[in-house]
Parts: sequence; structure tokens; C-alpha cells
Amino acid sequence: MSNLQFLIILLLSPLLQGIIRKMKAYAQGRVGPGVLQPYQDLARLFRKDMVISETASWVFHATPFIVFLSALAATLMVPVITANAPVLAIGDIIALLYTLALGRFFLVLAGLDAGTAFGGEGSSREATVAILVEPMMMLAIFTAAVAGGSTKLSVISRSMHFFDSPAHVLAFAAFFVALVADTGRIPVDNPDTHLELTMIHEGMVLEYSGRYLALLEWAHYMKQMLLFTIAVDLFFPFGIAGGAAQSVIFYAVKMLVLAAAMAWVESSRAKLRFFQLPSLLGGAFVLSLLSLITFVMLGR
Amino acid sequence: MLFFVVVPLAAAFVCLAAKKSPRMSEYATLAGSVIAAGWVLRLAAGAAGGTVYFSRGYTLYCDSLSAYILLIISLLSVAASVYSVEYMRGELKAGTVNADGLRYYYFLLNLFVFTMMLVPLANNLAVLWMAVEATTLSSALLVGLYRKKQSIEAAWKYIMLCTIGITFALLGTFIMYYAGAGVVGAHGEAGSLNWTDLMRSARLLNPATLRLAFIFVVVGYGTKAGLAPVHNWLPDAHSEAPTPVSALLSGILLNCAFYGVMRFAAIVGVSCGPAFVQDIMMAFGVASVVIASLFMLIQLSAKRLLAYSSIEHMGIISLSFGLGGIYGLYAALLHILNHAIGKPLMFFVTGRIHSVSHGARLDGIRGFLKMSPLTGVLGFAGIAALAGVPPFNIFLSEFLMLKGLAAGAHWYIMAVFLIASGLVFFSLLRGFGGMLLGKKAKNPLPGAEAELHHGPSHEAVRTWWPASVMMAIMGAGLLFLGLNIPGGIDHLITRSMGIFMGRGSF
Amino acid sequence: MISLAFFICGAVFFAITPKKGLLHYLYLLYAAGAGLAAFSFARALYDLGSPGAAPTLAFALHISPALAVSFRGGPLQDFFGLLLSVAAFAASVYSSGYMKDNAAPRFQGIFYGLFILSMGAVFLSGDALSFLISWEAMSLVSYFLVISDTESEAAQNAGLTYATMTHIGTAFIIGAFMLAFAATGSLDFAGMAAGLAGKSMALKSAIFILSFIGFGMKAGIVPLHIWLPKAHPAAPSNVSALMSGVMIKAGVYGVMLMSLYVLGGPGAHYATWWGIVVLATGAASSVLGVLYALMEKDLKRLLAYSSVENVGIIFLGTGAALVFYSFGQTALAGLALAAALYHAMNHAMFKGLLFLGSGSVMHGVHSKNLEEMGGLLKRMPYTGLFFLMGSVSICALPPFNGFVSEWLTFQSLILGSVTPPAYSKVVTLLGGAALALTGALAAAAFVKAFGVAFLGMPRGPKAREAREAGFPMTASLGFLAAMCLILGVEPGLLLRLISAMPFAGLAQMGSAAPFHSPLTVAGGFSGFWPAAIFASMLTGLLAIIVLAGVFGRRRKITYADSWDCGIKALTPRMQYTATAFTKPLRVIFKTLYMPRKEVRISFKQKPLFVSGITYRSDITPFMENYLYKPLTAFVGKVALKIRHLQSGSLPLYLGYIMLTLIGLLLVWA
Amino acid sequence: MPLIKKWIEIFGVIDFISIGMLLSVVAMSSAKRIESCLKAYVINSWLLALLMAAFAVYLSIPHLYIAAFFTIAGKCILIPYFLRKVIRELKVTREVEPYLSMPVSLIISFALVVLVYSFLAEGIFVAGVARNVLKISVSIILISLFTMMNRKKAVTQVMGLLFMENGLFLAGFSLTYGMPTIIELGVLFDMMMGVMILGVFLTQIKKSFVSVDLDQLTSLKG
Repeated sequence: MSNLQFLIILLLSPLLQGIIRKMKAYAQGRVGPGVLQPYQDLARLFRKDMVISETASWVFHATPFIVFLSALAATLMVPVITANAPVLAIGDIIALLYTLALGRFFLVLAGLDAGTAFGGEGSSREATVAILVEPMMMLAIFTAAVAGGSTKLSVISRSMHFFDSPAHVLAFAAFFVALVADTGRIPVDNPDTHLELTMIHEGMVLEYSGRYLALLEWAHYMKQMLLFTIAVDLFFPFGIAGGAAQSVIFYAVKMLVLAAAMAWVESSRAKLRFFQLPSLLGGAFVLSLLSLITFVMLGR
Repeated sequence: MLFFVVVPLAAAFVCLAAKKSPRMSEYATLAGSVIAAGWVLRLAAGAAGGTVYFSRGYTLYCDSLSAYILLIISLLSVAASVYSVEYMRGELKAGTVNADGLRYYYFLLNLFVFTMMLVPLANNLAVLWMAVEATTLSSALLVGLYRKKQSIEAAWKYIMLCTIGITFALLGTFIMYYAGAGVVGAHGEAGSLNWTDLMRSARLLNPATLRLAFIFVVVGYGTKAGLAPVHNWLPDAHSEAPTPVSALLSGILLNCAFYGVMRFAAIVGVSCGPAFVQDIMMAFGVASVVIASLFMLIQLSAKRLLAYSSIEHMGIISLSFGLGGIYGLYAALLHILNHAIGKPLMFFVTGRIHSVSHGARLDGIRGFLKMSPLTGVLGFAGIAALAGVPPFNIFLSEFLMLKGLAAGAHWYIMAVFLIASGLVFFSLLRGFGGMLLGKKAKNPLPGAEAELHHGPSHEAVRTWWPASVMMAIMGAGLLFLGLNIPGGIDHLITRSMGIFMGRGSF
Repeated sequence: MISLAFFICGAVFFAITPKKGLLHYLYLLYAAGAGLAAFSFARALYDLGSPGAAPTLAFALHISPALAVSFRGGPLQDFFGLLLSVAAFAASVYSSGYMKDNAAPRFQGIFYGLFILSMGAVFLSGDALSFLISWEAMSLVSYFLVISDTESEAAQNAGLTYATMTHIGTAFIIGAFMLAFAATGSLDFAGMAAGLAGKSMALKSAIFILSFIGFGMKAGIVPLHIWLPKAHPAAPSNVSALMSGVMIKAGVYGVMLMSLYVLGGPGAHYATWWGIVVLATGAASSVLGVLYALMEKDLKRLLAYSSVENVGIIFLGTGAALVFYSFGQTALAGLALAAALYHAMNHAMFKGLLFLGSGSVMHGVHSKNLEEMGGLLKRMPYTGLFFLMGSVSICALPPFNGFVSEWLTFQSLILGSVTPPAYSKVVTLLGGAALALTGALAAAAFVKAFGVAFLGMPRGPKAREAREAGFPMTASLGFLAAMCLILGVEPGLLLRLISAMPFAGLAQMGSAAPFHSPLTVAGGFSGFWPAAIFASMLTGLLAIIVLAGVFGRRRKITYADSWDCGIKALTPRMQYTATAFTKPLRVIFKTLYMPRKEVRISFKQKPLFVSGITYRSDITPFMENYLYKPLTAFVGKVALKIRHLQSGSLPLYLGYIMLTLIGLLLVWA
Repeated sequence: MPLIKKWIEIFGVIDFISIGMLLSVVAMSSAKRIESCLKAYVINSWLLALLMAAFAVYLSIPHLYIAAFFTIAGKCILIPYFLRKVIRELKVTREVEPYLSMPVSLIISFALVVLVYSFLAEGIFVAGVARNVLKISVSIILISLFTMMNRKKAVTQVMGLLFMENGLFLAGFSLTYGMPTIIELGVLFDMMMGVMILGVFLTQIKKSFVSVDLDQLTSLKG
């Protein structure tokens, strides 16, 4: 039974997206669409026909599936409401991140496949952001892993209740920046614009339509929720050890809090120019480095 | 048994007599060298078995060391005479020498070989000295064969420096005699210059006197052997002599001079302990290696490059000889052989390259490999060998020397040597790689350059099939000796080591 | 032994076969030999545990009564032998197609065979002399292969740099051997190991550092790597595959041999800083290597730089192992060592695959320049597919083999946090950070390589006419790609072989990955199950297909131009180029790259009517300019100074004689 | 006869002669004109021959007379004649054109003598009448070497070489009291051959370099 907890992410990730949008709308004094809007979007896209570039090769066709499947496989490795599920054995946090990276790899390729300038631009920027984000995410995770005495999310989340060392604070700060960048949100990327100068993720998927686009969007939602879940598993795992009902409630609350934080960030910050990103992400990198070193030096 | 040495002399005069046909002198030279070589092989076989040959009156003497050197000389003289045919025919066609000059050349060549063969056979140290001086005189004329400015200048410096140097050697010999005069020689007369007698009574000789003698001798013969810093004649002479002569000069003449040093060192080593001799020899060796490796970096002409590489190798020989011990001595003697195969081969290759290139400069030609693949491949084998790259033979002797250095804990010398060998490798590869590889083209040179070096260039590469066969054999020898040292040679070397180690010296 | 015979026959046949048309089939002989060798090595490794297991081969040859060379198989030797023979098998099969239309097949064929043989000899030689002989033979032969295009100046310069640097490296190796010889009186590796057991730390450290520099030169570690991106691309692709896949592993092998076997004899203890040095070098090599790979427009140079990166990763593992050994934490050391060995094998597979693939691409496009390619996936589908698999593996993405080894390396580096002192903790963890950065950069580099070469529109006529390569070539690519997948899904296969080695701590690794169950390390510190990840994806795919079949109705797919903002002709020149793709990184890392760009604008009529704009941008080779050029310049200056000693004046020379004499007299008096 | 022997012993004839040789060399090293160098050489050779004769008397070794005779024939007559011929052919100017001025070269030559004496002061013990001769001959050799370094003209270099040989012979006889005649003759022969060949090259140098200044013989360097 506990092996099916991945369904939560699979099914509820569009909802989370909807909630974030709603919160953003509130924060910006708009009404905004209903929280179920993403489901309707997906449904609509699934029903649509597709227009595909002649230049595109089979990589273009394979990418949506690979991205979706990699996200799916990744969800299997993360404890959502309980940390003792046998299925978690198939991968630790590193495996999880690299599985996600597989999806990103193909997404970037697909951006190049249509042979347009937009796609190339999106891919190039995505690759750059990834280069800046992945190491710092890894470092933040190192800290948690060293503290938790394992790279298994289940063990880490069981190992502590609330983050209890200065290292964790720094690590979480870094991880949060990574989160913002990886989910393609302001100030790194603007999820709801198609202005070719600013878009990153949207640039890559510009050529997609219909089901493929649906799959990609869904995968994107899943990835977002997945990362949120990792964040809570690593840094606020309290309650996950408890009974099912309790942990479900705890989980919901944590997700809402994170969503709120995200919405707040997005509406209070302005999008950064692309070449200002290094200063932001580099700063976060230093943070994560510090967290690691402080942990090694001070211990917990 | 030892009087076969007159064979080359006879050949020489046949050449001089053969006024009508240049062919005649060619055949005489070939025949003479082959006969002599055959004889020497018998001799060497005997010596490897431990036999020692004397002439009446003990003026001529042949033990394993002499046989070893003789073997090298005679085999190389065969190679040189075969190649001479190819080379001089080319020169004749090019008009750089006339028929008369050809005859003259062969006469001197045989004379030169004769004098060199005399060196290792001489038992009497004065006779040894005379032989060495004679080699200078005969080869000086060869160096000056083309009556061009450079060749004359080179010959002049050569004869001047070597004669002066050798004067000191004679002084050393006299002092040695004086040291021996006190001691009653084995054969009645008071004081003998026979190496055998001196060696027998070495323990009784006055060490201080012998040291003085050795100093003069090592400067004298060292000049001739091309040890830095008294090597200066060598690059000029080697680069200006006709190519076969250059091969003989660097292949064996240097070793003949060094042979003299070795004979003296044996006596001195017994009398006043090895340390003195070893320090001097190692100092000369290191100096030669360093200076040569630095000079090789800046050479523009192929033959000068090879000449400096000869200095480097003489340095290696001297260094290993100075090291002494089983490693050092074996390395030194083996290296003499190895170098005597590799260097002449490279000179022959260079000669062929020059037959089509504009002048002797390294940038005078590109892409020779395409023009004559066999020669090109042999050239690569040659530079690999000279740079001490396994699986070629020179690596083995260098490896033994390194073992000796390690055993003696001479770490600084080893470091210096390794760095120097890196430079040498680079220079050789850059120089010859540049000529062998690249697009087939003759870089036009300023006319002055062209006439200043070997005359006009032919169109086709000058080859003569026996010469090609001979060069191929030499190339194979490089590889073979790198993988296996024949028993006979091993015996010769080990017995010769006995000369230096037998009485507890070295 | 039999395989040896095959190789010799091959070489001989190359020498004698009269008809040039048949030559390329002879490579199949090599392939057969390599295949046999692979089997014998693998069997030897499997039998290691069992009693009375005979070494793969053991014999000695006498050079002279005093000198002998000996060759002996052993666990480490067999492992690298296996690595060699598998790669050689693929490369030989490939060559049988690739060499069909080649300039000088005869020499190349001979040297190719000798190259493989000499590498085998290096891995199997049992004493210093035989090692040096085979080592230099390997270098020499590979030099000839590098310059096999004798007409090209670039190849010559590459060859010259390569040969010289490797010769200098050998000098260091000789130094290390001689130190050991002086200390132990033995040139036999076993003898050295036995003799060095009780010796002083200073001596051991000297030996270690010398050998590390010497072998590092061959392995291409930063900053000794500059020959590598010159030489590897210059050789024909089947050779580059072996050079990058196997020959640089000879350097790795050397480091392992010296540090683990010779210096790691019975009861040996290590200095921690050895491991730290190796680790730091590894980190630097991996990051810098991939950073330069990222900037390359030349496909083969890109691959060569990525070899630098991967060697760096291998050394990260090795270094961690040495650190752990120095603290006696053998189990962790075993983990790190296993990671390094595993990555060595992996790199042989996917780098071989990629180089061979690039060979096919050049075969089709007749160019190494990425900017002239594009859209090749449609024209050469198989090559494209396999190249893609190779790229995915080299980016360490599951479910391919690269991920397994990098995962193991990550684990060992994180576990560096359990070493006692703080500095080793920090260094190992920073190594982990470097590895993470490397992974991300590698992904970008190979996205660029594959995306620009195979996707989008053809960027030139050459690319438009590209044709798929012949059967043997694609077949061998397929073989290697399959190996990548298998080693990625079932790590137990290789870990069993690795665990057979006698180094402390490796034994545990055998049980770490039993078949069909998760791979767990360090007593359950962590684990993952590659096969399961793969399976889950497949089932997911199945599910999607089923669902689509059940619920989804058939939708129509229309094919049209890409979105072009309305301008009616989207030309290839509007695509992102390789240079454009990496532009952001050039800006971000400008302190390292020191990019130089020039923009030339030609006007029809100033200032408004522009007829053409050319934009060139490239990067300053940091090491060459700031390390090597000054060095060579200095040596040259010294040589020119010393030239005055030989000024040509006779009196001066006489002066030398006199001075020498007087000097010696001083000594005497 | 025995009387003469006694005289030789008493008056240290041997020393006188050798000192005389030394002086002639110094004279040569500071001479201005080629002719005077040649004269110095002739004197030097005569003294050498005289020394041999003295030894022959003193030690009553008959074959030294032969050696002395050949020395006179070769060194005092043949070689000077040959050299004069060469000089005339080459039409070299009379000045020797040294690099260093006369006083300097004088000082240096004396410095060399001192050097040699200090070197050979101990270590090698030559007994008997010839006790000083070795030192003298070595200094002769070194001085002539220095002279060769100091002169621009190729001819004067040949002369320097000849002086070196004389010094050498001096040493030879003082140390060995005469080796087997055959060897002496061989050595003498070699020397003369050498001089002949040098003469040949001299003419060729003149032909192709127009002058016999050594400054011009520096095209081969590096």
C-alpha cells in the first residue's frame, strides 16, 4: 500500500500548481483562475491535434515520454507520507536527481531539434541554469546526507525532526533558491510569458502541442511537487514517521506553506536579467558550500 | 695472426695505383674491408673464448677489449665502403669531385681505416699514440676533400686542435714511461711502454706520477674523443666531411681515442685507486651530455645535429665508464657498439636526404618519407634509437647506466641526464621529423645557402641497392640488439670488463 | 597466447598481402584475437577466487644473461587487459569497415596491431624493464599513428608535442623505478613491493610523486594534458578510440600499480597527502577538462577534452581510496577503488563508442567541425542512435553505465566525511562538489555535441549529402552501446570481477551487487537499484501506451514548418550554432576562458547599409599561454646564450684546452 | 769522455740548455715579426739537438746520437726551409699581429711558468740531472699554446705547434733518456707529416680566404 504513495504526486501535482497560481493571483490582487484549472488545461491539450515541425526527428517524438517517465520514476524514490516503503529502495537522492536530469537532457535536445532560434535559445539557457543549479542542489543535499548519515531520503527524513544545526539553515536557503530556479519561476524564469527574450522553459517546448505538450506540462508539475517534497523530506521531516492520517495532514500543511512562500517570492520579486543570474545562483552556491564546511567544522 | 691489419693498407695503395678505372678502387676497397672483417671475426671469436694474441716483440697485442673495438671498426668499415660507392658515384655525377679526387678519396679512406685498426692492436703505448695521430692526419685530408671554404676551415681546426691535444697525450705517455722506468719490465729492458708490462707491474708504479700522466692523457685523447669542453673541432669536422667519412669519424674514430683513455685508466685505476679516474671521467661525461643537449636545440643543419648527438653519446660512454662497476662498465662497452651502429646509419640516411635536398639545412626539404619510404623508415628507427627509446638497442645501455647511477645514488646526475635526454629527443624528432614528414617539397633557399652546402641537388634520391640492403641490416641490428644481446658479444664485453675489474680496481 | 598469435598473423599479413583491396578484412583477425583475449581475461578474473587458478600468462625472455624481461598476468593486470581487449575488439570490427577507403592502410594496419599488442604488454609486464620497453613502444607506435597523415602540419606538431611530453613523462617513471631499485635492489614489481615494505616514508613519497607525475602525463591530468586534445584528434578515429579509451588508462593503471601494489605491499601504510594530491588533481582535471570540452567546435577535440574530464573522475575515486587506506578504512577504500575501476571500464566503452561514432560522422560528412553538421540523425539513423546512447552514458544519466560509476564515486566522496581529520573531510566533499559540477557541465557539452551535429537542419552541403556508415561500423557501435546499457542496468556483472582483486576492501564490493537486487554500499549507507529504475520506466511506458489505446482516440498529426515568426524562409543559418549555444557560459566563466571575439562589419554604404557581419569568438588556451610558452621560451633563450661558447674562433678553443688542463692540474695538485 | 760527463754534471749543462730553450720560447711568444719567430725556432731546435747529444754523452747511449742527427736534419733544416717556402708563397705580411700587446703576453708567459712550477713542485719526483727538465718542458708547451691563442696568423700557429713539439721532445728525453729509436723516429715522422699537411692547408686557406688571418676562419659556429 505504502508503495503507491507516488500516486499522490502523480495525481495531485496539477492541483499544487493551481494552488500556487491562485495564491499568486491573491498576492497580486487578482482573482485568478480556479485551483483546478491545470487539470482542465491538461484535459484540453490531450484532446487536441498536434502540429509538428518537419525538421524534427524521432528525438522530438520520444522526448515527452522520456521526460514524463523520468519524472514518474523519480516519484517512486521519494517518501511522501511514509518513509518506510520498500519501493524507496530503488533509488536514493542522487539517483533521483540524475533521473530527473535524464528528462532535462532530452528536453534540451528537443529544443534544438526543430531548428529554430527560440528552441536553441531556450536550450542554451536551460543548460546554463542547470549547470549553475545542479551542483548547489547536490551540495545542499550533501549536508543533509552527511548529517543524516545516508543518501537515502527515507533514512534522512527519519534521522531528525526539525533542522537543528546552522548548516541546515544555510543548506535550506541554498536549496530554496535551487527550487525556484529548477521549477522555472521568477526571478529565474517566467512561467507564464512567451516573450522570446525572457523565456527559458517555454522556449524549449515552443514547438510542442497537443498530447506531447500535455505530457511535458504534467511532468513539469510533477517535478515541481517532487522537489517540494524533497525539500520537506530533507529539512522539515517531522511527522513523516507518525501514523498515516497525521502524516497526511502534516504533508498537506507543509506543501501549502511552501506554495505560499513560492507565490510570495514570485510576486514580490522582479525577473532578473539572464546574465544577472550567476550572481544570484553563485551566491546560493557559496551558501551551500558554507553549509557543508560549517557542518564539517562544527558538527551538529 | 695480427698482421691482417696490412690488408687495408694494401687496398689503399691499390686504390692509389688504379689510375685508369674508378671502379677498380671501389672494388679494392670493398674487398679489403670484407677480408679484414672476416679475419677480425675469427679473431673476435677467439678472444671471446679467452685467447690473447701477441705479435713478436709484443708491440701488437689483442685481447677481448681490442677484439671488441676491432670488430666494431671492421664491420663499420665494410658498411662505410659500401655506402661510399653509392655516395661518391653521386658526387661524381654532381661534379663535386673528379675521377682523380675519387681515387684519392678511396686511398685516404683505406689509409684511415688502417690507422684506426692499428689503434686497438697497439700494445706499446707510443705506437698507440702514433696510430691515433696518424688517424688525425689521414682523416684531416678527408675532411678537407671538397676544397670549399667550410671544409678547409673545418679541416684546419680539426688538425690543429687534435694535434695539440694529442701532444699532451704524448707527454702523458712519456710520464707514464718515466713511472715505469723505475720498475723492471717483464722482458729485460728497463722501463717498457708495453701496456701489458705496465699493467702487470701497475701496483708498483708511483701513484702521483700516474695521476699526472692520466691528466695529460685524458685531455689529449679526450680532445680527440670529443668530450666537452674540448670537443670544439667535432661538429665542424663531422658536418663538412663527406658523409661516409662523417659516419666513420663519429662511429669509431671517437671510440678509438676513447680506447686510449681506457687503456691508461686501467693502469692508473690499479695503481692509485678508481676514485680519481672515475671522478674525472664522470665530470667529462656530464659536461658533454649537458652541452651537447643544449646545442642540439639550436642546430639548423642535419649533420651538425648528428655531430652534437655524437658528443652526447660520447658523454654517456664516458659517464658510464666513470661509474664503473658491473653496470657502468657493461653499459659503456655496450654503448660503444650501439652508438657505432645507430649513428652511421643516421649519417647514411642524411646523405641520401641531402642527395635531393637544397643544401644540408634541416628546412631544406620536406616529405622525404614519400620520396624513399625505406630510407625514411630507417631514419625514424635511427632517431628513435639515438634518442634512447626502447625497443632499440641504445635504450638498453642507457638503462644499465641508469641502474649504475641509481646503485651509486648519483641522483643529481640522473636528473640532469634525464632532462638532457628529453631535450635530445625533442631536437632529433623536430629536426628529422621535419625533413621526413610533410608535403613533398624542396624549400627554395637563398642561393648563397645552396652553394655554401653540398652542391646542386639531384632530382631522384641517390640509391644503390647493396647500400640499401646494408642500411636495412643496420636498422634491423638496432632493433635486434635492443631485444637480445648475442652470447658472443656478451662474452667479449664481460671479459673486457675483467680488464678493469680483475685486479680489484674500479 | 592464441590471441597473441592472431595479432602477429594480422601484422604479418598486413606486411605481405599483395592486394590493397583486401587489407581492411585483416582487421577481423585482430578482432578475433581481441575477442579471444577478452574471454581469457574474463575467465581468469572469475577463477581468481577458486584454488589453483593459473595466471593468464607468465613467461620471461632473456636479453642477455644478466638482463631479462618478464610478463605475468594478475588481477589488476587482467582487469585492464579485459578493458583493452573489449575496446580493441569493437575498434577492430569497426576498422574493417572504416579502413576500406584509407590513404596508407598497410603501415597503419601493422602499427594498429602493434599498438594493441604493446598496450597489452604494458598491462602484463612484470618488471620495470619490460614495462619501460612496452611503455615506450606503445608511445612510439601511437606517435606513428598520430602522424599517419604524414602530409598535415597539424598532425606533425601534435605528434611532436605528444612524443616529447610522453618522453619526459617516461623520464619521471624511470626516476621512480630507479629510486625503488636503489632501495630494494630489485626491478621486479613483486620484489619492489616486498622490499619497500619497511622503508622510510620520505622515500615512498618520492617514488609516489614521481610516478604520479610520469603516469599522469600519459593519463592527461591537468596541467599535463595539453598534448591530449592535440594528439587524439589527429589520429584516425579507430585509433583515437583506443588512445582515449585505453591508452590513457595505461596511465591510470600505472598510478594504481605503483600506489596500490608496489607501495602498498604487505603492511604498508600511506601518507594521507598522497590521496589528497590525487583527489585534488582529479577534481581540477574533471572540471577544467569538461569546461574546455564545452567550448570546442571540433567534435574530436571535444571528445578528447572529455577524456581529460573522465580521467579526472577516475582519479577522484583513486584519490579517495588512497585517503581511506591512509586511515585504515579499508571497506570505504574498496568502495572508492571499485568506483574508479568501474569508471575506467565505462569510459573505455562509451568513449570508444563516441570516437568511433565521430569517425562514422566524419566518414559521412568529411569534416570534424560541428558547425558544418546538423540534421544527421535523419541521414545516419543508426550512428545517431548509438551516438546518443553514448552521450547519455557519458553524462552519467541512468539507466546507463556512466551513472553507476559516478554514483559509486559520489558515495565514496560523501563518505569522506567519516575520515577523522577535518581537512580530508572538506577535501573529499569538495571533490564531490567538483563531480557534481562536472556532471552538469558534461550534460551541456554533449547536448551541444549531439544536438548541433544530429538535430535541426543541415548546416551545409556536406551535411546534406551525408550517408549512413557501412555495416561493420554500425555493428561495432551497436555492440558498445549495448555494453553501456548492460553495465548500467546490471552492475553486478562488473563488480564481481572487480571484487576479485586482492586489494583490501574490494572483497565486500562483490556482495554489494548480487544480481536482480539493489546495489548497496558501506553497510547500507546507501543504495539504488538500476535495473528497477529501468524496469519502472518500461512499465510506465507500457502503461501510457495501454491507457492511450484504451481511452485516447486517434488524433491527426500535421507536419509543418517550425515556427518562424512569419518570415517565410527559416534558413539553417538562423539555427543556434555550437558557439552560440555556449555563449552564456563563455560570459559566466570569462575569467577562465579569457574569450577573444572579433566582429567585422562590411558596409554597402556607411553607416546604415550593412552587407555582411562576421563574428568570430574563441578562447585563450590558458595553460599553453601561461605555463608552457614561458618555459619553452626560457630553454630556447638559454640555448641561444650558450651558443656563444662555440663562436668558431680557434684561439678560443685552444683556450678551452688550456683551461681544462690547468683545472685538472689544480685537482691533481 | 768521463771528463765531459763530469763537466756536464758539474756545470748542469742539461739545465742550461733547457733554460735556454725556455728563453727562446718566451722570445718567440713576444716576438713581433715572423722571421724572428722562425729564428727562435731554429735556435730552439739546435738546443734540443744539443741536449740529446749531451744525454748521449752523459749516459753513453749511442742511439741518441742518431736521434740527435735526425732532429738536426728535420727540425733545424727541413722544417724551417719548408716554412720559409710557405711564408714566401703566401706573401704574408711580416707582422704577427697578436691580440695582446707584448708586455701583457710576457707577463702571462711568466705567470704560466710560475703556475707550472707550483703545480709540479711536489708529487712527481724526477731524480738525476734532469730534475728540472720536466717543469721546463711543460712550461714550454703551455707558453707555446698560449702563443697560438694569441696570434692572428695561421702561420704563427703552426710555429707554436712546432715549439710545443720541441718542448715535448725535451720532456721525452729528460724523462725517458731515449726510448727505442724506432719510436722516436715514428714520433718525429708523425710530426713532420703533420707540418706538411698543415702547410698544404695553409696554401688552400690562402687560396680560398685570400688571407691567412684566423679572424676569417669563423664561418662555422654554433
